Amino acid sequence: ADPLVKACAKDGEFVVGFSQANNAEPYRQHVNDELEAAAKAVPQFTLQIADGAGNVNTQTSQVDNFITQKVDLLLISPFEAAPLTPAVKRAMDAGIPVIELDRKTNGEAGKDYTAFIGGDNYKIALAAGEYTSKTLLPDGGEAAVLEGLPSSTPAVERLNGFKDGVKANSKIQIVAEQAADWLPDKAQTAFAAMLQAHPDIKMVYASNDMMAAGALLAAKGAGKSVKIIGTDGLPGPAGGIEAVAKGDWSATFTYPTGAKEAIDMAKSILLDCASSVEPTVTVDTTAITPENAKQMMGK
Amino acid sequence: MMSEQQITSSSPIQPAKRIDPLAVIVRFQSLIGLVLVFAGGIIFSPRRHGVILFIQPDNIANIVRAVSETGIIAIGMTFVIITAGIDLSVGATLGLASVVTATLMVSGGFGLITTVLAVLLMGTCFGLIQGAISSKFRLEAFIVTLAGLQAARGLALVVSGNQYINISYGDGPGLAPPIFAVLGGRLFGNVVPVATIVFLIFACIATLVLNTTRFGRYVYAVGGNERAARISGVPVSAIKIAVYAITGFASALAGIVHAGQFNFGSANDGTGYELTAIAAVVIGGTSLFGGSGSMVGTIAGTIMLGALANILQLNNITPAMQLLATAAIIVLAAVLQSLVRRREGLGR
Amino acid sequence: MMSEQQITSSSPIQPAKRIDPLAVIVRFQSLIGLVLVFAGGIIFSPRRHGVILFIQPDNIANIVRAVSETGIIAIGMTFVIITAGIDLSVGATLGLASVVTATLMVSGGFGLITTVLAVLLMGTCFGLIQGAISSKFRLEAFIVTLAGLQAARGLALVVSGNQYINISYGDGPGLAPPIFAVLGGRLFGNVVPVATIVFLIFACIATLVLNTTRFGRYVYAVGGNERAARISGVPVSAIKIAVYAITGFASALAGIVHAGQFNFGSANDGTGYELTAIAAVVIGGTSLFGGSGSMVGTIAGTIMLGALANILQLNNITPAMQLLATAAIIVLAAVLQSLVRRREGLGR
Amino acid sequence: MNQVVLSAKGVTKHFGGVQALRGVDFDLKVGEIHALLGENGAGKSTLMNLMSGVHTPDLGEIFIDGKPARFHSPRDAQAAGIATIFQELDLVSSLSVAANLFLGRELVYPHGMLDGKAMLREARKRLEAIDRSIDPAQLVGELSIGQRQVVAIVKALSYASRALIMDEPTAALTVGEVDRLFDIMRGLASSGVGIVYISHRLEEVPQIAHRVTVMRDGKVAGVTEPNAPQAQLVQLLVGRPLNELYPPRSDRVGDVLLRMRQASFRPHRASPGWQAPSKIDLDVHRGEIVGLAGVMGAGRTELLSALYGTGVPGRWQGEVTIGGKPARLRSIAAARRAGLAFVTDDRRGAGLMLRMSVGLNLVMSIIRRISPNGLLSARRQDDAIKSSFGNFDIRPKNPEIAVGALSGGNQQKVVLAKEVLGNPSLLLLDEPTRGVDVGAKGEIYARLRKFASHGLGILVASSEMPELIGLCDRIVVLRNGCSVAEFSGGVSEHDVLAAANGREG
Ligand SMILES: Nc1ncnc2c1ncn2[C@@H]1O[C@H](COP(=O)(O)OP(=O)(O)OP(=O)(O)O)[C@@H](O)[C@H]1O
Ligand SMILES: Nc1ncnc2c1ncn2[C@@H]1O[C@H](COP(=O)(O)OP(=O)(O)OP(=O)(O)O)[C@@H](O)[C@H]1O
Ligand SMILES: [Mg+2]
Ligand SMILES: [Mg+2]
Repeated sequence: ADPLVKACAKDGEFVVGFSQANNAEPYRQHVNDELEAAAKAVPQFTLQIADGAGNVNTQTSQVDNFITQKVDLLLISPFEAAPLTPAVKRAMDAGIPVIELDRKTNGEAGKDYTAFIGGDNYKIALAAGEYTSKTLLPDGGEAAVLEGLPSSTPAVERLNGFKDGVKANSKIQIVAEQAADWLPDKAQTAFAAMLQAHPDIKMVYASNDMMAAGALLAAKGAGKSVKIIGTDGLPGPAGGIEAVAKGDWSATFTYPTGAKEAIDMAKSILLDCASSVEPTVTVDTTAITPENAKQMMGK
Repeated sequence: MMSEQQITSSSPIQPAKRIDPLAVIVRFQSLIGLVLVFAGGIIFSPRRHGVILFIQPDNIANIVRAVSETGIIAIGMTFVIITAGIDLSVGATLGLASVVTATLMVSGGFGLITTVLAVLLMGTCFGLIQGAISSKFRLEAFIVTLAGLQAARGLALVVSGNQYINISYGDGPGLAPPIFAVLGGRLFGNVVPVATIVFLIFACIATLVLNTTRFGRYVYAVGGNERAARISGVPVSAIKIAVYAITGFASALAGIVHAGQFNFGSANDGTGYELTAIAAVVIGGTSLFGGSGSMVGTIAGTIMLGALANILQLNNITPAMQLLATAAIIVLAAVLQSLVRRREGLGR
Repeated sequence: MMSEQQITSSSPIQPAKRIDPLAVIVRFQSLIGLVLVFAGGIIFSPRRHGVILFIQPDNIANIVRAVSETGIIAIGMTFVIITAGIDLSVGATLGLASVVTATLMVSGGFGLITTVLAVLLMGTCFGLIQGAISSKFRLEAFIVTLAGLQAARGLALVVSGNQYINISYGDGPGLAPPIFAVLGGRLFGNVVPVATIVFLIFACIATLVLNTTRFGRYVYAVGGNERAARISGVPVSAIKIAVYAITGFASALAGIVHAGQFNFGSANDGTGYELTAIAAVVIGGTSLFGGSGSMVGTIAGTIMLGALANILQLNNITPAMQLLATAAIIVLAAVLQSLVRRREGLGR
Repeated sequence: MNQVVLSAKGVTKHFGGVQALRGVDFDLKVGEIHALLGENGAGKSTLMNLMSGVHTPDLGEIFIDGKPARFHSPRDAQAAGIATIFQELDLVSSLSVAANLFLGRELVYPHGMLDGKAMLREARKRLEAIDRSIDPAQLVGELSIGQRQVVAIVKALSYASRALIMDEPTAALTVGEVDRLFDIMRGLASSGVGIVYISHRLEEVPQIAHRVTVMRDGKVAGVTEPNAPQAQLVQLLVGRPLNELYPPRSDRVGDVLLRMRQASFRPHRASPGWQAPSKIDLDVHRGEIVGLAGVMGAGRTELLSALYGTGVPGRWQGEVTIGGKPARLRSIAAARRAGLAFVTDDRRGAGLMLRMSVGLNLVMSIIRRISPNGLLSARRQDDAIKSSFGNFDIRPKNPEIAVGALSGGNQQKVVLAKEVLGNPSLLLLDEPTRGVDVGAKGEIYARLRKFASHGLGILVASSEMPELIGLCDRIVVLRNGCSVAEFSGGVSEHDVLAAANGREG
């Protein structure tokens, strides 16, 4: 079979474009960092990152610009799936292979886009819910949820996943549910109000690490100790892994970036002249708990 | 004494008409920023096999496609700003319109024409209500439309049931008429985006309305001096309400284009479009204090902002540098325009 | 004729001073919205064992803490808006200040006082530059500060190297002075948030400056009638530049408070704060057309918006309904204030 | 008395294409009241703007006490002891009277805070010299135009140490205030302050001035004695002899157009300072010009604005008929439908769109007419603009320039021309010739008379007594909002004044 990219060569020079959904979110910054690190290890690659600024229109025009520039391979983390589908199709039509991270556009992997690498929002939230019902609150009690930006895909999927996960334990009651738009300051304000209205809240599920950090501040402000679960498992001193290690939170569930896998796939397409690649690569979540947090910190 | 008198009477006060190159520039001052950005674009454009990427038809098409939604909104906004008003609800109304479009076609089984008409009507009414509240109770438009922003997002969440709605095409229940997808397509040799055509047609109509109709003249009058307009018999309240109905209409139109381009409706779409649209209007030379401005300027401002973003990205500038460069160029363009304006003594 | 003359001389044209209950309301009209929201809060508050949660000291503390950053910014913004200006760069400046604060303390090894002073100076200069550009080239403040917004975010990205910077406390390299964490704490029996205290102190100083100093008077004059101010010898340009320096200072102060509360600095923090701050100012009765307004109104507007969000959250209202309710209440409060204003014939 | 305090040598100034001053020499001596006369647009205000630091000359120089002075702002001029009353009454309407009086020179406590009490006290004291009806705590925005003029005067008086420039200070004042103002000016002059006095009321000149300079077309046309015959002054001013200022009265008067009998206006709510019209008896016939006389605050403005629907909201009681039918004057739209048009006395606040062009301002009240079927007709618009320029001699003859750049008198002509264009049947005029020069006044009077002879009724409020007496067929005197007397045209000034002040004639 023909290689996916005709100009492939071991010693070629390749421009890899990455269309990021929104640089303003710490998780996405983490994705960028990992991609840059992985790309740096491949001297043939030049990685270009464009910020979609959380706007499907902006992101679409950036994909168009990458097509104009004739990048050799496109990585994309779509802000929303359906809206970026036509742009991805245009790239494919222009002969540019597209590897999608985090979120799939519509269509068939291997045909409408080259491959998908990523986690599953619903599943990691489900895991958090199950962890809550089995390990955190086996005896039940009041729980609260801090949702991301309402009606955005990850917010919806993580909310549903967590709710389904805690269904396993009928003694757990979700007494409050507020949207904090992924932001720590909004989370702090919202969770402070929740604690006022429901002083018996035993745990809070935050749909990302930033909101979990805000929830912790609110709990401290109210002088309460509440079990907190974050999501994303960001590294570094302000991230979830360290917060769990310090004992501030009960757990966080990593949302793998798939960066390393993506660059490896790009290598096999551009350098090794692969004629096909694995169309769907799912990367699993890791539960960061007090047991493994310290050892995960180094990674 | 006598001689002075004679000199005087032979030189009427009317200024001599000089042919002045500056006058030409002034006439087109709202285009200066655009011309500069395009000149810069050509100079700094990356080249591939000697071809200047920036001015490739494809790339120009990308630029005008990217700005078509905010452009449509900016055109509506121009009317509002000329009356010395402001409308912050436009982005949220776009989101609401995209959600309603998707819902009507997918869940409601509405046809193309009924959907489009219903959504445009809804947007117009939404704007109209804001205008009426602001005019009736004499509230600052800023506050009323800020509340309108929240109301539109709230309504969109209610309509969509807190979900985003995908639009699939086909014949049957739950599917939208395939012709709607044309909004995401390109015509004339697959070059000219349909969204851009909608934008340009709307721009032409709006330019005509503003420049050649009674209504357009009233809009300027209300912004020029509301009290004077009222004394001269201008129906001030009606005009003020009408301009918000126009932004509502424009936002709904942009929302339909959005839904068609992206096959999608979401309550969060259009976030921040209000600032982009207002920026385009102001960069185009329309004063936030009302009474002056032009539609051509707005169109130029819109495209200028799009071209600027494009050239920066083509050159793979880092996000930080893109922000800094955008800031610098916007100020530069504004300064140049203002210098030209001032030389002619037309300064505010 | 004769009798009429006597009547005339005994009734001077000067209006009789009546004691009017309405006059009292008018005097405090900027507080009406706040009082209404609090009344509503008490009525709709959830109760627990008969205790009204809304007015618990803890809850009030939560409200005022939540608004302290936007409140500080709104106070600065009040000066700008009274001069008929606007500053869109405040949220971005907050982000920049939080990043610089974190960087100086963590990477730069700066002490508390030097850091605070350096960041405040930076914010002030940033505002000052924007004011100077806008004043010197006679550009609309909207455009200059929109560019400023982008520039501040760009700078913050450069300073932070695209990362968010965590602040850890302790003694040694890479650690910030522990006392800085006090900004996230509470005093007086662990009730009153330190951030709120900063807000209130700043509010008091600003109120005094605006109401009792020559500078404050000039701010009103510049916004009320720039020409009149200029020919009366008011240093108009200096005042215009100064008010942007004040918003820059206020945003930097808010950024320091932000960094202290959240123990990190990020370039994206403060996104959208400009709209919240402007809304607080306008709800507080300051006109965007300049010349009138009050600091007390701004403070009331700020707390009102916070209390409104709080009561909705206490009742666990869905996001959609929160948006709709916020919109309705903001309009309602504005309408009531305007009715009171109009009854006294002060309407514009 | 021969020492020169303030002078200009060879000053030239142009704005865009307009040459406002062409090499003007001017001097003001210590203790002198120097009248500066000239047609609208002659350059009087521009010359004063140079001497008070608002503008800088293109060429030439300003001298104080013979030493060259470089003013970069009005502040510099004020620091040199030169105070100015600007033609356009630039006050901050959102601030109180006291705050305006002390703007730029606030009284402060030793610790630097504003001393509001002292400013109020001091302001009241200074205001009382001219007009005790003004409360220093009131917002300037709530004052009438006449009262604003008083505030502007008082403000300048209080810091004129060397020279005082007065650009048409009496345009909105009635006789009483003018007399008090003249007394104050004489006092200042005798204490050594030089005063430049600009006015279009030629009859004031011999009363107050020591010397007269006449400007024309940006140059000095001549310097004369104040008691030169008026005809000679006029000749200098307009460059040609002027015959009779006032056109002959008409003898043919049509049916009654506006009829008011015991008509009172009831505002919906009390508005302090707003003199509600009450018990008005008044007729205006077709073809007739009726004047409204009264002292400041007598309620002339209120009567006109209540008829037109621009005053405070309220309704009329008693009999008000227009064209024989009971008038429904609920709104401006209703008034316009009944054939009314209104020329406001607040030309900058409510009359003009200052940043828009002269042409656009002119057609403002006939937008409907120049846009048959909704589309603007350039031809109709141009015709209308042309006819306005023909009727009112607006200068420069260029409809493209911003109306805010016109001289004060020319702005006034635009306001007037604009409302006349609408072909009303009853024209309500409030101070229609404020700031208009003699030559142009004569033409405006002639136009008004001509319009009247075509069947238009005109009701004109004016503070200029000679104007009322010379122009009007009848004069109705208002006092405290009531109509108290009526005279036919040509009555003596003394009789009208007596009625206005409530003294037996
Ligand atoms: N700021 C300005 N911009 C442009 N033109 C101006 C400006 N100020 C004055 N002019 C022009 O300069 C000329 C002189 O105006 P000026 O105001 O000095 O006249 P004036 O003698 O005071 O007239 P009036 O009696 O009507 O007040 C006029 O043609 C006027 O249009
Ligand atoms: N409290 C107020 N509220 C609203 N408008 C006011 C108020 N006070 C004064 N005015 C305005 O001031 C004008 C009335 O002016 P006023 O009668 O006091 O003085 P004038 O014009 O010098 O004399 P005259 O009344 O004889 O014309 C009106 O246009 C009126 O609208
Ligand atoms: Mg003048
Ligand atoms: Mg009057």
